[in-house]
Amino acid sequence: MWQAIKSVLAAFLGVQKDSRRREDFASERPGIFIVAGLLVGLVFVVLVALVAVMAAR
Amino acid sequence: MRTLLVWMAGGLTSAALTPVALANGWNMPVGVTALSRDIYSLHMIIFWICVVIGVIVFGAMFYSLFRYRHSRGAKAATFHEHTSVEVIWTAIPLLILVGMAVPATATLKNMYDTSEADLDIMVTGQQWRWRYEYLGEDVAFTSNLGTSREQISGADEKGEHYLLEVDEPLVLPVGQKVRLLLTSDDVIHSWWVPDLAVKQDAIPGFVNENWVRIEEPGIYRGQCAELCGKDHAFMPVVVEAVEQERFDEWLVERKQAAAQAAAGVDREWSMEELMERGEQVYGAVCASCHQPDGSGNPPVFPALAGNQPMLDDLDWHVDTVVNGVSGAAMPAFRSTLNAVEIAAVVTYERNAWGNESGDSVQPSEIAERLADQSE
Amino acid sequence: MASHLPPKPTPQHSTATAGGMAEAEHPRPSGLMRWLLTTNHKEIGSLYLIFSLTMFFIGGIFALVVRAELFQPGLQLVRPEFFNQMTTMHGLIMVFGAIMPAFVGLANWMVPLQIGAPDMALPRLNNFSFWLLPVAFTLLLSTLLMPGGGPNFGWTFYAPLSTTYAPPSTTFFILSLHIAGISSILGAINIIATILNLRAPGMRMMDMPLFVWTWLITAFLLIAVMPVLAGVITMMLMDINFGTSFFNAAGGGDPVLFQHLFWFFGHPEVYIMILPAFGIVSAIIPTFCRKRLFGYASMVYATAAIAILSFLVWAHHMFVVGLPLVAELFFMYTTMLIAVPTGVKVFNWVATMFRGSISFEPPMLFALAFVVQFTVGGFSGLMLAISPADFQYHDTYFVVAHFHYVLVPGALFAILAGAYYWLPKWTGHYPHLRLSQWHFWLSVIGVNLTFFPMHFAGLAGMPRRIPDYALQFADFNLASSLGAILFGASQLLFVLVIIKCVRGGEKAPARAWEGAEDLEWSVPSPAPLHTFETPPEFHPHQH
Amino acid sequence: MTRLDEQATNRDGVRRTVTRTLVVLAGMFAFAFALVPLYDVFCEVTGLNGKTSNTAQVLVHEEVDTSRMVTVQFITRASAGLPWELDVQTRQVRVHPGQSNEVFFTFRNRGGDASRAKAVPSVSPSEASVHLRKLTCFCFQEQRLEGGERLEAPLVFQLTRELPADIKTVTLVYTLYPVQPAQAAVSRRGPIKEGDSA
Repeated sequence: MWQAIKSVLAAFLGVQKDSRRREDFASERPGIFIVAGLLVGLVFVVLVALVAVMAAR
Repeated sequence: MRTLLVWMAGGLTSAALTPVALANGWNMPVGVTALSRDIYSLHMIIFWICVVIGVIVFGAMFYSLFRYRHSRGAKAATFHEHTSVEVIWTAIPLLILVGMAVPATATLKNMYDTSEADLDIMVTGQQWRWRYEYLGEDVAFTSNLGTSREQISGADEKGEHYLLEVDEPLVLPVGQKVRLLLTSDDVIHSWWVPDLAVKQDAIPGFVNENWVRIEEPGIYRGQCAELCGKDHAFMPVVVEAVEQERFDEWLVERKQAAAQAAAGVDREWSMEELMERGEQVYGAVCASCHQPDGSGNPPVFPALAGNQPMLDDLDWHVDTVVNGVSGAAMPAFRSTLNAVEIAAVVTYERNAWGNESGDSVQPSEIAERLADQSE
Repeated sequence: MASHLPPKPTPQHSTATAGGMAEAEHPRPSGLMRWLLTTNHKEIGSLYLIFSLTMFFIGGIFALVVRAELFQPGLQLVRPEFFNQMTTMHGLIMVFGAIMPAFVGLANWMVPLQIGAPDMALPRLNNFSFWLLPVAFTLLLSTLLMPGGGPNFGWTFYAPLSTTYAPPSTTFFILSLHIAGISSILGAINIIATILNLRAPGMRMMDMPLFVWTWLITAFLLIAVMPVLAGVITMMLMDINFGTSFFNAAGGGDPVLFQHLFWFFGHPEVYIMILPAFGIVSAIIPTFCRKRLFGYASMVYATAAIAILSFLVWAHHMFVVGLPLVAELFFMYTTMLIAVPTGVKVFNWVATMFRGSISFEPPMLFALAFVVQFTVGGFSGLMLAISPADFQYHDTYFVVAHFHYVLVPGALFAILAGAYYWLPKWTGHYPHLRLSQWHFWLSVIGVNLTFFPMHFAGLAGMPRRIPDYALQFADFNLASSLGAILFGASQLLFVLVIIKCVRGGEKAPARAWEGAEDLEWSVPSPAPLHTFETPPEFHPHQH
Repeated sequence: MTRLDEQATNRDGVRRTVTRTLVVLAGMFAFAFALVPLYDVFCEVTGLNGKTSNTAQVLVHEEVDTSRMVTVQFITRASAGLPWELDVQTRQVRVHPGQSNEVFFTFRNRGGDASRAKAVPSVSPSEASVHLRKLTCFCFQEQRLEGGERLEAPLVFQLTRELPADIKTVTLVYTLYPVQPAQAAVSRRGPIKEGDSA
């Protein structure tokens, strides 16, 4: 799972090592990437929202 | 490569045009408030950031197009990725954006600080006019388009402030923090004056607020900025900023004028007087929907000429003008027009364009109705 | 990158047809019935493209009515109520009738060819989803003739102008939008099913051409947001006809809720109209640079990132409705972030050109113009993202300039580029070179003359959607109107190019462009009705 | 794998994909409608649109914050199509957060016939709406008045002590809307559930 999260984070930046990508795309379990993607997405939203709340003070 | 040269020429021309674009009347106005200046500078900063990025990116692009032409025998390289370059060009824009977000956030917080206002104005959008109420001052009036129909149709020459003039401007004191409370009676409107950098939607059933502190006396013009139906183009906003003393005088004059207008209520009005006054009122508030000849625009705006149900029922007619129609474009005029105006316009509608009811309504009758309402 | 992927075990094919989805067995009806009943992806693709071209001209005529009225200050040609119907119809037709069906048409033609599939996964559904469109738009256009006129509340149809205060024909407008929406959804399902299941053996996801990738992501966006649009218009329908008050403050509803729901659909919709354009341009630029696309993987990631972010930025269309400060800040930040993946795309295209071997055939001209002009639209988008400044830009011609830059010299130019790129494959002939060049240059001049002055008009204070304007905006509008006539007229050249190309011209070989490498160039030109009945051998290197 | 096998895998794959997308599709359609109550809840928690609670709330027992004063303005409006008047007896009050206050409103039906209306509240700035607690309000239900009838109705409210310090003026606007018989019958909103009122 941690690996999947790391890959999703790399995808957010659009940069990834070739070897890592090859492994990811060889994975038989796309579900874990979807879950990781949703998770990272949620964290992202919360993060931006937090920044906004802080900035609004 | 002729194609390329034309491209380059085009690029140069637009670059050369940029200073022209910054000349007056081509750019966002700097405005007359501290906020409008802040917004203007944000606008210029982001504009120049875009120009610089554009010069770099398009420069690299046109250099490549020129330098690596097939017709010049260029051989294609084979590289197709480069991690560190990709990281750099992801990171740099990110940093620029963070840098941009900081001043934008500060300005936005300032815009949202409506506390400690010196004067509160309630602004109500109506199809297609603005109504202003000076809260706590007992002054309220409606501001209609001041440009004549003839100018719009081209029969008359268009004036200097074509479509940006009103019969009664919103008068505000300079140097004071004025809080604007905005709402609407029908659809969504948006109150906008570029020089004041205030644009805020007026939403039916809800209240929005914004504020302005004008620094220089003057007349500032704007328009409704949210599509609100047929005459969206014809509901301008005009703000007249005056010194505090002048503003206080104006408030007194305004109250006297309102008292005077209501004065004629008690006397008996002749048919001719009512028709004459009624025609004025009709032209100012009714004609944009029901048309100057009373033909209307069915099915949304019913015809008044030859409207038998209306002619048959005087009471219903008065009631409709006074209280409006729910969920339709017909507003309630009880707070917009005074008793004389309502009496005159109803009389006019019943006796113009071939309507020959012969009825006339006296201001005193209307006043009774209204007084009952607001005693 | 992709070439390093371990090859999938390639299945052996013993017999000729493999897709099994083509329906060649039945005798084909001829004439009108052939087109009415066709399930062939190429024929349906052509139908989509012809339909979209027709709608483009109808929507264009509406735009010219608007521009003609705005030629001078004053009301000359049309009444304000008709003007509002024209702006509304222009928007609706161009968005739902021209741009979207054009992309679906290109997908129908090219996705199976690019992934080596014999046809779309669901051919009969494909036919149905196309024929819904003429029904929907006939209905939509007919509202113009109904009492009270057609929709006059802008293509964003904000309540309560579109509910309580709408003309009686609004129910038909809602119905037609429902039908068009169902068509889009069915099209999207078909495209997803095709891409996920019918790729040539050996073609992995990361081997797919970018047009296929961008369309896959677009199709997911469609699946996600078209139901929301359907929901919104259903609520409108209920407010109008059944006395509910979703958007009516009098009954406890909220007009602002409408805007939240609409833009929750509307912002992804904007990307639906631009992502496939990215795909087309990402195919054309490498071809005419004779060099592989720079940063293929980051292109895919950037597309996905843009798609995801598009769900988090909707309220930047609503900065002046009175959002709380925190909401303004949140949506300002997320909107600014979208500039990052979008920038990555532009940088990648430029890096592809760098040290290439570049030639300037008509598709390349349109693709290059796309890159420049789309970026200009992106810049004004970045300016609009700055919430305090948006209080001045909002609902002015600056916004009109912005989204037309993204949609006309952006999305439309990409569609034209794609048409020029694939016309040899469709017809077997190259488009007439001189005419194409005339078409290109007149379009570029016309489009910039039309839309560039709108930036100035907006900054100077001209609101959008007005039939008459103050005198200081007169020069900008004069220029825009002249540009619009030039642009509109030069599109007739495009029709001429197509007709000439269908009827003859220089013969094109299978690989019509020297640097073209995707699978569609391995079948003959013109592409026969049935292709890839035997799955092609795919060498993972090809995009 | 033979050609037939592959065809079968394809067809299964297509069926699976279609089923999944249809599920997502149905989910999103339902989600669109779910957004309506979600929006209400969100607004109630954050005060996004300046609406106030639709049911009576309980006074929060807390000390009155005498260190600051907040101005509360009342504005009344009556919409078109209704021969009613709504007036407030006090246009403006200065209160301490935590203090409970009573203000009287006057309804008058000036028409000849009985009719029904409802006052819809809106608070500005919207952030204040979560801190405005109404103990009694005429706005919780619709009013029915005979022709010529007049009604005095109280609003009892309290501003909580958590009201942000930078809010010094709270404006409460009531807009009177007619209740059409049809609307009353199929109104989407019954009494809104009040989760956090106690």
